[in-house]
Amino acid sequence: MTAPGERPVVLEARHMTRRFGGLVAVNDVSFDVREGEIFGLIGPNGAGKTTLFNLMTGLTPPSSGTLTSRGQTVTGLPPHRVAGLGISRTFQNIRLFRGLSALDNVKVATHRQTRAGLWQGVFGTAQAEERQAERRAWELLDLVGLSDRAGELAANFSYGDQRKLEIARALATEPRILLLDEPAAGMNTSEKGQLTAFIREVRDRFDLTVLLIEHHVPLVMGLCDRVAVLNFGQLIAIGDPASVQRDPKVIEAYLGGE
Amino acid sequence: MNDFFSTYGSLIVMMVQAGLLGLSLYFPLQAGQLSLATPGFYALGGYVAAILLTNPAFSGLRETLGNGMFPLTWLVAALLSGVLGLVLGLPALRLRGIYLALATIAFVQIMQTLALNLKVTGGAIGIFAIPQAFGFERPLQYLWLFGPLLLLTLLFTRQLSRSRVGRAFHAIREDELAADAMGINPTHYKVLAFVIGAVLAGIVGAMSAPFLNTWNAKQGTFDASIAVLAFVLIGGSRHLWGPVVGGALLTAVPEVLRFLADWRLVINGLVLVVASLYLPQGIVGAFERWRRPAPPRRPADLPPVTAAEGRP
Amino acid sequence: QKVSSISLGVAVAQTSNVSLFGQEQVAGAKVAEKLINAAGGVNGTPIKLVYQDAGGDENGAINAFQSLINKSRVLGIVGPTLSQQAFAADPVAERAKVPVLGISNTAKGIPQIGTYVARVSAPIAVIAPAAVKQALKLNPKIKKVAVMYAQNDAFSVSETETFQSTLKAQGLNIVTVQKSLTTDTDFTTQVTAVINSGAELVVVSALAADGGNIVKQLRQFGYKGLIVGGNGFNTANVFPVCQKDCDGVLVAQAYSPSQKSAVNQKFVSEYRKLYKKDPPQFAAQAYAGIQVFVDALKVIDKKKKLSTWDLAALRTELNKQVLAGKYSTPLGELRFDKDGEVNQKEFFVARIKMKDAKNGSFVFDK
Amino acid sequence: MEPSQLIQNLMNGLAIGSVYAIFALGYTLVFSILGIINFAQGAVFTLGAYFTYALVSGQFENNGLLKGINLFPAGSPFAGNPWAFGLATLIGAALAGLIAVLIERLAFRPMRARGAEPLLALVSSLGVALVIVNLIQLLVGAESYSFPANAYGEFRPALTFNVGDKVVVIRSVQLVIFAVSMVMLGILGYVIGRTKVGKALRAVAENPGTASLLGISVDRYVLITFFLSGFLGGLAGTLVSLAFGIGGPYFGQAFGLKGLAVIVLGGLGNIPGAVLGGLLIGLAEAFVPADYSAYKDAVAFALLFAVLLLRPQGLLGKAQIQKV
Amino acid sequence: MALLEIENLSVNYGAIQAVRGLSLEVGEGEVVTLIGANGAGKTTTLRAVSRMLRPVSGTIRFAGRDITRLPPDEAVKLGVAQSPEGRQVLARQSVEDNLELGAYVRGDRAGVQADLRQMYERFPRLGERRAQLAGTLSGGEQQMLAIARALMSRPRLLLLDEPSLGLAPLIVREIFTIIRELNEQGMTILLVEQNAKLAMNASHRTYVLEAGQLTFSGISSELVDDERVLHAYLGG
Ligand SMILES: Nc1ncnc2c1ncn2[C@@H]1O[C@H](COP(=O)(O)OP(=O)(O)OP(=O)(O)O)[C@@H](O)[C@H]1O
Ligand SMILES: Nc1ncnc2c1ncn2[C@@H]1O[C@H](COP(=O)(O)OP(=O)(O)OP(=O)(O)O)[C@@H](O)[C@H]1O
Ligand SMILES: CC(C)C[C@H](N)C(=O)O
Ligand SMILES: [Mg+2]
Ligand SMILES: [Mg+2]
Repeated sequence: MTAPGERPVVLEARHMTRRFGGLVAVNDVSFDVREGEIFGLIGPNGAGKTTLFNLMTGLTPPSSGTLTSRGQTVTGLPPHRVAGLGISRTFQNIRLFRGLSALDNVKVATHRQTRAGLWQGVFGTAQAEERQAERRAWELLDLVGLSDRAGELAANFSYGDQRKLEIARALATEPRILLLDEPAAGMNTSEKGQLTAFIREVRDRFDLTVLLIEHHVPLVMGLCDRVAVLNFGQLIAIGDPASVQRDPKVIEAYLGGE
Repeated sequence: MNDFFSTYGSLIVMMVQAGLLGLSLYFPLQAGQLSLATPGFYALGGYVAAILLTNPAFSGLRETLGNGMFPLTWLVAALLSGVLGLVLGLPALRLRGIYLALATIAFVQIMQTLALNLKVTGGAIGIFAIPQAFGFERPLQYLWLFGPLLLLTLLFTRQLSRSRVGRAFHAIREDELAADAMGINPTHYKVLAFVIGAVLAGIVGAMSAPFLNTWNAKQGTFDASIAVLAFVLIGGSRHLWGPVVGGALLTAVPEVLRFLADWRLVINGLVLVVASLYLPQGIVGAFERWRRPAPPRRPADLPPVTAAEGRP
Repeated sequence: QKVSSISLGVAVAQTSNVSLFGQEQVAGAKVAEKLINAAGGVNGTPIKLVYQDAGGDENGAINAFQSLINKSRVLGIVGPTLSQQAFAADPVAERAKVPVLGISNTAKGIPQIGTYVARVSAPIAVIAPAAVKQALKLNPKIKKVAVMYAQNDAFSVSETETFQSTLKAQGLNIVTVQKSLTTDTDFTTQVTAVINSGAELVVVSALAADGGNIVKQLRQFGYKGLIVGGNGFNTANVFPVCQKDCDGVLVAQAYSPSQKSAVNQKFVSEYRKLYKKDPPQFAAQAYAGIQVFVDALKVIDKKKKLSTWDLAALRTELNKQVLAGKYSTPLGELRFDKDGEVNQKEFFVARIKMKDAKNGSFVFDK
Repeated sequence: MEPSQLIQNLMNGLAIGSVYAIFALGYTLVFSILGIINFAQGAVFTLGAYFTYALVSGQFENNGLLKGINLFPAGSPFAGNPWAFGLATLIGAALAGLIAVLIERLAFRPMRARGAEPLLALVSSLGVALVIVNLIQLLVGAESYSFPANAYGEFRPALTFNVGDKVVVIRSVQLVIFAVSMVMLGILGYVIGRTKVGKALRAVAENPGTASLLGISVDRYVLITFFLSGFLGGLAGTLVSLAFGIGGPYFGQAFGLKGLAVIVLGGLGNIPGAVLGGLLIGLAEAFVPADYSAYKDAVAFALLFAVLLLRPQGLLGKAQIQKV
Repeated sequence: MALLEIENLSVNYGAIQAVRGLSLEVGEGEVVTLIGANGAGKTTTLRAVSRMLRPVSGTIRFAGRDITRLPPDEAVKLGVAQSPEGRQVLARQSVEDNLELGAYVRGDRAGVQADLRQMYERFPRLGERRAQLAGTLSGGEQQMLAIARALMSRPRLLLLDEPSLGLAPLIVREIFTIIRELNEQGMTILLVEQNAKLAMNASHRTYVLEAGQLTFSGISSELVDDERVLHAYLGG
């Protein structure tokens, strides 16, 4: 395996900025993410982390700045095209398809991997890919441990289980880059530990690059290869976990001293 | 029995027709779009048929085609409705909820005003003396048109909702933004659902014009928009049988209540109220509650995936 | 199947906003049933009227017809209220070979729907010109005329065409044509335009409620000239709408309560007894429709007892006899041409005269 | 356009527009609280007019089951002068408000309790409208009724003045309608925009569950809302019938649809929006050139359609914020 | 007598039994923690107490009064306030309106204004954003708002559903300081937390819930070292 530092850059953020009225939620942020990395994004509440994810996935257009992935410009594309580039995400405020079963939630997300149009669907001539999607959905439910409740509506899951289902759904789009917005929120300490292992495993299994927003510091520090810190929309530190953790600016803005 | 069919022949056809109109509204609804445009396309289809079947300009065509004229009217109606649906749907489907509903009602109203003012549509008098399809003698015979159309549409709907496209519709209904983020192009599928509904309504209109003998601007009004919506909601908006059952029943109720004379429509109103109170998921929805869907079956040959050592 | 009773169908609007007219038609039919049966029905056998609500739309009319034809097995049907409904429902009767008499359908082309379709309501083309002529008689100086009509109502549209060609034929100048909807209540735009056009005569084709409002608003906006109202004004229902502003509106009529015939006088007195007012045209036409059927049945019955007929054959025979006969009705003497178009002798022009705010009457000048 | 014509159209448009506005307010109030369109609003509007009529005239002479019953054999105390008539109008509106409350109790609340989807309220209210309209017909017939000419004393039916050499006419009722509507709108705007009641109403509107979690009695506010909306609807009914007479049981229907267009144009659930929407549609209709009056309805809806394409949330509606 | 007494409570969602025969007590002036895995029924229990859910059986008594069938707004008037799961801020209302609505049941305008100022001091972020629509706040900002809003009613019993969720470490600390302070001032608190260690340190007693049922309970300071808790919830 090549050393992380030599692997190709898969995401290039350049001067990304987003204003809401007078507020600059993301302010001139630039960074690179390398293939296979687990890249942490931390910072105080309202620092602009989620907004940055939104800029990266096409949900919010940037006021200025660009994001490129393997030479493709991502900014300016609608979300479904971004998904088509292999960038997928989960949401901080869970957004499952609440009225669909867990299985269907995952199956829907195979949309870009399948081709069947209206008539193929109606005449049932796309059975092979349909079976493929079905298998994949089951596998992913297995992976997050929800396959015994595959038929249940997403709305009926508890908060923590919904987060797991969201991860499975995001994986179903077969992303190369996965953005997780506070995946551990609502999980208890031992579940957080399992989540750490889980994220590593899916990264390896599916050859992913992972970006991760999280407030649970031990998890971030234990899991991430590199960490970036946002404060008031600005990137105040970036580097390996140990050095970031020692950075006085970060301690002052986020971790708090003691 | 014969008696029954001659008394209720046209009612039965109207029930099937109502079910079809309900299904037309059901398509966009599957994709979460509350469109009330169905009567507009229905009216359009009807005018297309009425004009093709009566206007002197087409008499040559009618002579050469004979009965082939009727399928032609369906085709032309479907085509025109589809194109108009596309033209209308592209801008309108940016709207949400009631806003979309009202924009589509605006469309229906504008269509109606046009029908009242144009020469080809016969103004307020409309078009009359429309020849009977295939020389049908009794209203019930129209089941030969509407029946197969209903079956085909049901089959189409069922297949569709189990397919990739159908799933995309449902995802958009549940959460458009999340669907978008999962790689589904919402505009594409919303317009698709809308156009399918439009085409169906257009065909139903084209089949209905001969059935009604006359076509005028009262076909396809705001009231009809609401009626069709009621078909779907009372029948059940989450299941393909819903619109069919709802359309058939709501069409039949005022006729069945004829014996009540003056109280007929009062009771009809009460029926609507009571049905909405006691069948919050619609008639079919109520049955569904009893018959829980079987849990999805895991593909038999799929080995359990070794759970990640740290499963979340 | 044998004929079991002498039942005739009445399929008019008892609900929807068209019921405004339907109500009067039902009232007229009730009087007919009562008087005819009191006089021995069809040679001793009482008749039975079966009412089915035709609502205000096509589907309602079709269903009412179906029910009357197949379930109630009526010999013939009077109705439906609107010409638009007739275009949809009459073919149903035509195909079932059941005679239909239109009692208020005045649009062009109704009797031509089929051999089983006829009407006692004279088409607008023959009534409308009378009112215009009457207006010119009252004020020979009229040159500029404004025309207003409800564009979403079939009969108002065809009526206005007749009016307009009559006006042109009289050498008058149509200075503006204003359209509205039967559901409208506010006509200020149209009325303002009419007043600005300097018209000396306004000819209105609309239904009762909207027509009444047009008149009221014309007057309130200061219009002083003559007003001619069409067939939709043929009902006391306009009085409460325009109240004293109705005064003087000229309405051509196919009926006058003051018509001298004995049958009319009996009808009028019975109607007054039941409803405390003079019968309006729609009631009289409904009466006439029933009477025509009954008179024709009497003739048939004399030839061969009705109870011995086969239903289908009797319906056909009835249709033939209706067209063949000559009838003395409250509308005066009626006859039909081969299509089933009515041939009526007398027409009237009435002027609305208001007694007080709500009550008024049609006064017949001729 | 000549100045006289311009002024005339303006007056006409404002008068009818203010009626649209006040009618639409009833809709928008209910919509903003429960997220439902109450189709029975048109019927309540009609009822308001009939109630006032019953008070002022004491009887329904024409037809129907109530024929022959006279509330005030000795003459109505509510007729003869503007104050008495005004009182009758208020009582009529209040009765309409009570009917609206009843509708909420019988047709909406049980449905909410069962967790039905809000759209279904459309069907339920459609049923209610059907019941009311046909009951009216059974009770008092399909005829039109108009207030007796002396109901509110003697007034000049219209004011006229000259602009250049042309006359401009305003009907007195138009002035009354405009004034009353504006006063009602002012009061309502104040209550909703500036008081604690208004704040609580907005909370209920946004999320009844959360509102109740804060101690707000949702049921009570829903009742208040329905009363207000019925009151406004009934008031509009009387005002309109004052100008045009009561056009039978179906009288409110045409307004029902216009009212919908108005609130959507202005922005759903937005009170100033309903006012603006009403006035705009009224004006748009008034300014349709006479020769094209056939397209009047289409103009209102085309306007609606065009505005929605440019502003999908209506003129004053706030864009739906969606923080992800 | 305990301030809150839950006896034999069962709550269902349709056919799903989320809470089964649960009994617990919270004494006046106590801080009590409820922990359990995802889907154990913690949220369900809180929602039953705040009357957002109707139990199928069992009783809930508050200050000696049976509130099992009371509508939620009445419960608030008695002094029960909740910071709910999923925050549920009124998205289209400003931050300040949200807070003022939190004090809806209170009549003392002056007191409300004073509390408002206090909230802005505690959560400066909210003070900066008082005019911003709550729906546009970041997740953590919304969480602060939800907690502050619950405090605005000055409840006798405060129900907190995962208050630390989505909050940055500094703010989490602040929240627990507030919990301690409020408790010192006499407020009773029922706390659901995934961050079990923090919660247990801040509370007197702890109940552990599993699959809708109570498995065990005890004094928090003793349970922190309990094998069962350590293993399942503290990642030990
Ligand atoms: N649509 C919007 N309008 C106005 N302000 C907004 C909008 N969206 C976000 N903001 C503001 O931008 C800032 C950044 O928000 P963002 O959600 O990105 O924060 P975050 O870093 O994810 O915080 P948290 O950790 O609390 O989730 C916040 O202060 C928020 O209030
Ligand atoms: N609205 C609902 N409909 C159906 N079932 C539900 C609903 N809400 C919760 N449940 C089920 O009830 C059970 C208890 O859920 P609850 O939300 O109380 O758990 P919790 O302990 O709060 O979990 P978490 O820590 O994940 O928030 C779970 O099995 C969940 O799936
Ligand atoms: C009732 C009448 C106004 C009907 C009209 N004469 C018609 O033919 O439609
Ligand atoms: Mg965030
Ligand atoms: Mg929970």
